[in-house]
Amino acid sequence: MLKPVFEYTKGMLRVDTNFCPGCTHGISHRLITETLDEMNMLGKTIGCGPIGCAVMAHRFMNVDMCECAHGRAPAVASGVKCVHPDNIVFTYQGDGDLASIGTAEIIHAAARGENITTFFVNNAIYGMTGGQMAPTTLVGQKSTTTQAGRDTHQSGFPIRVSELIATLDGAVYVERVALNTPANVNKAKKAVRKAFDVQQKKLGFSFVEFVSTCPTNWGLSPLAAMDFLKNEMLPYYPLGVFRSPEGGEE
Amino acid sequence: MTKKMFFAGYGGQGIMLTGQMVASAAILEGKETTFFPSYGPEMRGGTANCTVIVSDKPISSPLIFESDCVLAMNLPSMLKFEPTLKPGGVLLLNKSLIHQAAKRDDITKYEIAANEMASELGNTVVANMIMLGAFVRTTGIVKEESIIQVIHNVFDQKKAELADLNIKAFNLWRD
Amino acid sequence: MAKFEVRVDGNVCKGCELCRIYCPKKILAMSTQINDRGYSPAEITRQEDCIGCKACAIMCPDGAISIYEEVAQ
Amino acid sequence: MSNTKKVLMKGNEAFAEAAILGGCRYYFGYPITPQNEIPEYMSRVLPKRGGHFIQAESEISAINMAYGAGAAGGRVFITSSSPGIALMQEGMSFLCSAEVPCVILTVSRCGPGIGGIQPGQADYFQATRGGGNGDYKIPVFAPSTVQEGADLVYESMALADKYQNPILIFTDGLLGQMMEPVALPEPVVDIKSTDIREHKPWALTGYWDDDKKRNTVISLRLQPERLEEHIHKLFARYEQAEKELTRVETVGIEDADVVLVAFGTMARIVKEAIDMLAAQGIKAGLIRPISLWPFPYATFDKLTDKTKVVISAELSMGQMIQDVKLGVKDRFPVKLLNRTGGMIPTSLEITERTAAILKEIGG
Repeated sequence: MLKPVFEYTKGMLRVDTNFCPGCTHGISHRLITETLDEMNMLGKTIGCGPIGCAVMAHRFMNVDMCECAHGRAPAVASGVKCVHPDNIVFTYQGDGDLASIGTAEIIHAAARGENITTFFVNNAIYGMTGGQMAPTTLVGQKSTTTQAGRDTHQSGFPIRVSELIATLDGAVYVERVALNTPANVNKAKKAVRKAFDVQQKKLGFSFVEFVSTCPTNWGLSPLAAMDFLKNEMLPYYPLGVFRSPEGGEE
Repeated sequence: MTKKMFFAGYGGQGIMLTGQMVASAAILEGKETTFFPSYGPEMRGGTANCTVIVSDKPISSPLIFESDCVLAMNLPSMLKFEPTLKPGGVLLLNKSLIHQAAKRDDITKYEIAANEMASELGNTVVANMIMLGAFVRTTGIVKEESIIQVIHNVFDQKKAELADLNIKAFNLWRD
Repeated sequence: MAKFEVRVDGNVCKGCELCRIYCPKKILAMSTQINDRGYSPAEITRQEDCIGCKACAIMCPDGAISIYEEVAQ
Repeated sequence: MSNTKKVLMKGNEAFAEAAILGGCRYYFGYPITPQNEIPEYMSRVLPKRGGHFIQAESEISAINMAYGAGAAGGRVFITSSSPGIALMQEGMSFLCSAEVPCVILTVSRCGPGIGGIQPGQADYFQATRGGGNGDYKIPVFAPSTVQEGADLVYESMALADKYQNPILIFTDGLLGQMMEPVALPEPVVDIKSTDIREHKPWALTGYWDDDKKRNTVISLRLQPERLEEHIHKLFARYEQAEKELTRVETVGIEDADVVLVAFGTMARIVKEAIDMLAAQGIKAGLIRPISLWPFPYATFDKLTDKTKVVISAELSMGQMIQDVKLGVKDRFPVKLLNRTGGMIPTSLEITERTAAILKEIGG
């Protein structure tokens, strides 16, 4: 007899995703919905999607979900949560969406201590629009709008969003995780669970940053993209817990 | 019958409340009324004014270019609104703060030392109520008992002692 | 010793090779065939060497992999 | 008629209270003059009535909170003033596209730019043409008294649900700041969050068990065929709105020498001017559009050949006049009588300028 060791979660709908081969959006999508399924909360969750590659998240994630205008998901989720305080409400946002056009919304949702969870996909580039510089693009990193590499004189510096959010007292749980190894993915899943637990306990705003890849717009193979993540991104975006309900950093 | 009036003074002299009380009294008497205040930055330490209309038929424009009555708590208010009075209109001046005579001689003028009278009651804040008493007794636009009722509504249970003070002030001036 | 069975849905796979890279036993390889979407999907070369660590499934972005263990009835 | 059942209320507070009585339980606001009494009132009152108030970080956030609460099935009311409405227009287009109801009220001031805070009507295009992108419409009601404003806000809470579309109430600083006697309507029956899906089967509530269908609220439609089909669906609804929501008040237009067209605040002053013109022997009529979109074009067909000129009276450089001309269909000359920048003409000024226009065209 065969006993399942791993089956794809029913939190994900079996439809073709629009993600490129090796794109880690597929992993972060799975972690969220698999966790919700394990918590038996799929039917009690409302997701707020971004603009960007994950705009169609509502087609893949098996929860009630809406699209949000660029960067506005934290405001939308705040509105949703007012109406359904006992549901899990989350936003799923990329770096352009969250850390550029939606900076005000994410900062203030966190500052208000909205009892929602934000998943932040940081792949240091605009994906859907074709590889332009994101607020998290590394210094020297090439993009279609920093073709010689990001020059701080012209384009300033990348933003460390988790650290920024962690300065706000309304944010009770902030962790940065990476999706580059099985061990890190397992840690990421624990972070997802913790964030939802914080929300269910009504403790306040929870935030998980996934350091992710964009093989296509980085111009790298999925494997080389994993190396770039480890060697270039993690030194600038260190992993760890920046704020937790237990207090202090880990 | 439609009566149009300006109430004006410094911010803090209770001018808006005075105007609202007249409008509220009009409602108690089953009349139509509108109250329109000046608003925005001019309210911060500047001159505040409001227009009040009381009528026995629906009121179209709440704005006034000529008035039946002006209640002026300070000099800038008198200078600004005296010219709007129709011939035969009523001008009520707070003599305590206006040391200049009104120019018009085709109107009825009342000079009231509202601040001094209020001081005698122990609280200059109620100068506006002394002026309101004068307004009601000289124009008859609303009834005295309506204003008394409105005062009780504004200063209810918790502020009942304030109601007494305001009524005392309201009753003070007699021609 | 436990026996595992790894299954790859060849039509869901986008051929990104992450499973192949992260498998500690290197039991996955890319097919020479092309699937309906135009990708060369992963396939199992040495099923018997699987240790059931799930690394391939954990890293698969597309939910193409499932793993089963043979247990006595 | 006795007014004793009425209470004296400031326009802004009456609009806020009417929204609550109409079922609003979610309000998201940002300070801007001259509508500040509304967020202040809501912050004070709404939580006591089982509702939620959030002071948003911007008007952009406010309308997106409205989108979230509306998509989740709540009854939502938001307010702002001209430059704030400009920021909300991205969201208005989005709400129309995603078919999410919401009542939006503007207490209009004067532009362009930061402009001034006195009453104005130069946002007529902003309201009726919209600054958001794409094919969408928003029904716009322009009350001219505090009572009418309260009634329209109250009714619009239900209309927004019925049309699954935002409704805009167009007021101005005068109406927002003034006080008038108001008779408030009866409160509607509150719908509990847990019962929302029975009333709004499309809403995001969580599907709870497998019996219920998963819901999504979306705006992106990349396939042109699907998007075109969706827009046609929206416009079928807008066609229905044109039939059901066109509202107008007329005064003496059948035998008028001159017909003035004015809405909101301006209409009140024009009404006084009409009485003054009558005293001079000039018969003036009024068309007061209550709905700015749909605009009451058909009302202009009732004008008789006795009319010599139609005057669009506006607190702007002339925006509604375009719709007036569409309604007049070249039957009469159309003139503009306006002030702008926060200046409001007196009824005397309107009387004199109307008489002058009549003289000029040889009436």
